[in-house]
Amino acid sequence: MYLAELVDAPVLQAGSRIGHVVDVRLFVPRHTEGQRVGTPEVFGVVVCPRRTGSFLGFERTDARAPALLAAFFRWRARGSFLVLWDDLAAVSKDAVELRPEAMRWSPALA
Amino acid sequence: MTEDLQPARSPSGGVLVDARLSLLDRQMLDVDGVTVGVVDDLELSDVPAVLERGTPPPSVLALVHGPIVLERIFGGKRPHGQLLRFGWDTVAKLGSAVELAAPASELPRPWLETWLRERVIARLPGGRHVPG
Amino acid sequence: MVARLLLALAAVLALTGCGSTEDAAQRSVAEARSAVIFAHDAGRLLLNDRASRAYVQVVFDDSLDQAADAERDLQGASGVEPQRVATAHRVVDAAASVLDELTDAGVGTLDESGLTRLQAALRELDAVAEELER
Amino acid sequence: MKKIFAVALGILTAIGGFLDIGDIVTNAVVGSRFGWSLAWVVVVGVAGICVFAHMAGKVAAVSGRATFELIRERLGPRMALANLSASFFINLLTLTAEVGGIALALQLASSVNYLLWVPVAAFAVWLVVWRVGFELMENVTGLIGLLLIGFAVAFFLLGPDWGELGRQAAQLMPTQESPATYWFYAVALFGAALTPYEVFFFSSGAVEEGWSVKDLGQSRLNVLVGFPLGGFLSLAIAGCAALALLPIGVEVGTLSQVVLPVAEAGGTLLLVAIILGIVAATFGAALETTLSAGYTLAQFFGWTWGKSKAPAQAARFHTTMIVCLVIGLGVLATGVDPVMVTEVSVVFSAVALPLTYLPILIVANDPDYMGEHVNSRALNVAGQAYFGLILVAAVAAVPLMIVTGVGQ
Repeated sequence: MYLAELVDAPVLQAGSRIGHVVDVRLFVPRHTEGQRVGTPEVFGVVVCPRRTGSFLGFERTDARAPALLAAFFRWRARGSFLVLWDDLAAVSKDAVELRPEAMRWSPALA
Repeated sequence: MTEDLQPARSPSGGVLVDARLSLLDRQMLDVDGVTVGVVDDLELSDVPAVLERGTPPPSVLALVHGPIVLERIFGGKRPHGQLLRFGWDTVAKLGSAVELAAPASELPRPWLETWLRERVIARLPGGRHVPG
Repeated sequence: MVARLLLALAAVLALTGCGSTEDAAQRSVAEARSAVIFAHDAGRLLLNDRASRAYVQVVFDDSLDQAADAERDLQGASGVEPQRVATAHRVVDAAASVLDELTDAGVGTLDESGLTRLQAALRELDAVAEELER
Repeated sequence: MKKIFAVALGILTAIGGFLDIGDIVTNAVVGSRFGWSLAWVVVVGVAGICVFAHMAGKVAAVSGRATFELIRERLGPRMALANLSASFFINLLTLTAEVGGIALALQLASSVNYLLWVPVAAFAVWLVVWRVGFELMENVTGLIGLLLIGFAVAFFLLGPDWGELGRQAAQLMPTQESPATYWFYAVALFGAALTPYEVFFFSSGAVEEGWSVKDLGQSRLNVLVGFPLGGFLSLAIAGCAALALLPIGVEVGTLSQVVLPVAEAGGTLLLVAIILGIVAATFGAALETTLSAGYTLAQFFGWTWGKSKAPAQAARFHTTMIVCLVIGLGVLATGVDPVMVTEVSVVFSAVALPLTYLPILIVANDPDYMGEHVNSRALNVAGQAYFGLILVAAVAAVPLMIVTGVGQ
């Protein structure tokens, strides 16, 4: 499977489309023997109700400058949320489906 | 805004990285800082189409570089032929670019670079001369 | 959305009247006049040893091209009284032939008489320009 | 020694980048038609390129990332490819104008037709990019380019009537020209001052020279020495045309007209110095635009790039530059007027600016890239103000060009 299949994929829940995958959050564990960076695994997907296209991540970082632009891009990506891997019901080439009871978390990166 | 949602608990002993924000489309540098490619895509381990609870998440097997970027933009079949795989074990550091642990000579090199080097550039006088 | 914006902007700008009041005959005379003055001033510098011969030769070549452009603009002048075109034609051709002769001879042979002929052509162009103004 | 070379980078970027054929011609055309009533645009443009180049240089020094790498990282491949196609086409247009500029300047010196000089110029540019070291290339074209100070000498020798020029500068809109033409040349001047290739070259040059955080002071000095110097000379060029050409009704359309005031003011010696200065400035700019063609493609597709490497180590980078020079050569061989190509290239520069400027402004504020060297509040205020201005210029550029028939 390739990451490109997930990015920008439509997100379905209970049969209706609720947004698009704007990013895929990876968890990078401590590295093991023979590698310098741990093998990342999918931690969850960040979903946004609109397809915001170009990706600046203002809504997930505490970056507040440059003020006007940051505010604009945060507004554009309003309503984004994080869904953990375990809450995904199905992943196919053309859509990602969430479990009906999927929990929605804040997209902010710690 | 995200004020009403709780922040998810991030597992200990590691760090959270957003693939598209911090990994995809980043430059790949060899151990000497020479650009060897761009992260055009990530190869993930496969998972079943239908996910039961507790199915282990896919992990990143390799960074992928090649004329895939045009395919990502205009859609269409993936040209497997020219895809270059950089196994995750060669990754040395995730910074503003992805630093790899091997020199360019030991890493995959797109055929066009090799073809142009051998057929055209190296043949021109001074082709191997370092300017200045 | 952007396309609509561009069209609106273009329309507004068009309304602000960007067409100049001069007609093709006047523009052609003005262009010929500019070519003659340019060549004359450069020729004066050459005779006063204040410009290199290579440079002044290029100036005469450029001026000749500009005068030729002025002639071409006249041929294509539609919607202008034939009388005005004829008057303009006479002086623009005269100026172009002077420039042509001096350029072919090479600026090395340029002397005061050459400059005087350019000044004469200039006076004629100015006279016709005034006439077309009325 | 490194300090001197580093300042040379600033000077070259100013003379070669700021003062290229686009500036020399556009400022002379504007001076011969509007006098100094568009001087405010040059001042705004100079301040703009100072903000833009300083941010790009700082980002390159701190994060080691050149401009087009960031454009792809921040805008994603789709928007970045759109920007790449626009920037690459405009860079090719500018490259063609610069090589044409070299040939026109050599024609002034030799009266040999410029079309014979075009292949010589293109080959010389390739040879320098192929063999000559980065710093030597900068020093030679940068320092010879300083001869363009001759325009300032000519301007003062012509005895400017400061009252008249001051009145023109304050008058903003001259009556005899239509508003559309006036604003067309305002955008053209703004585009000439903020040509994207300057920033591609400046940031990639910073990476090539291995700048780091300790070079930040140097980067600021380069920008504050280099670009205002270029801006001052632009005003001198416009001033010369206003004093010597405007009164006699000669509207600039050729390079020979641009330098007439210099001959009138200082005679043959100053004329020769200026012609040599123009050759150096257009040669420097031709080098920058050729390298920028290579930098932009290489940084988007992730090729190995770098002028300080052996060409064989960056085969696609060098092949791109060779192909671009051949294309430029081919376009000029059709006999198209290089001055017209120049005027069109500066207007299109204004169109491509927003998508080149935005990623730099954003990354300059991103702690991941910049650590604690993120933009100060003041720089952000200026940065966002200019982004607004650049957007307006980009939107207005093409309609103005159509309505005024490229400023006729």
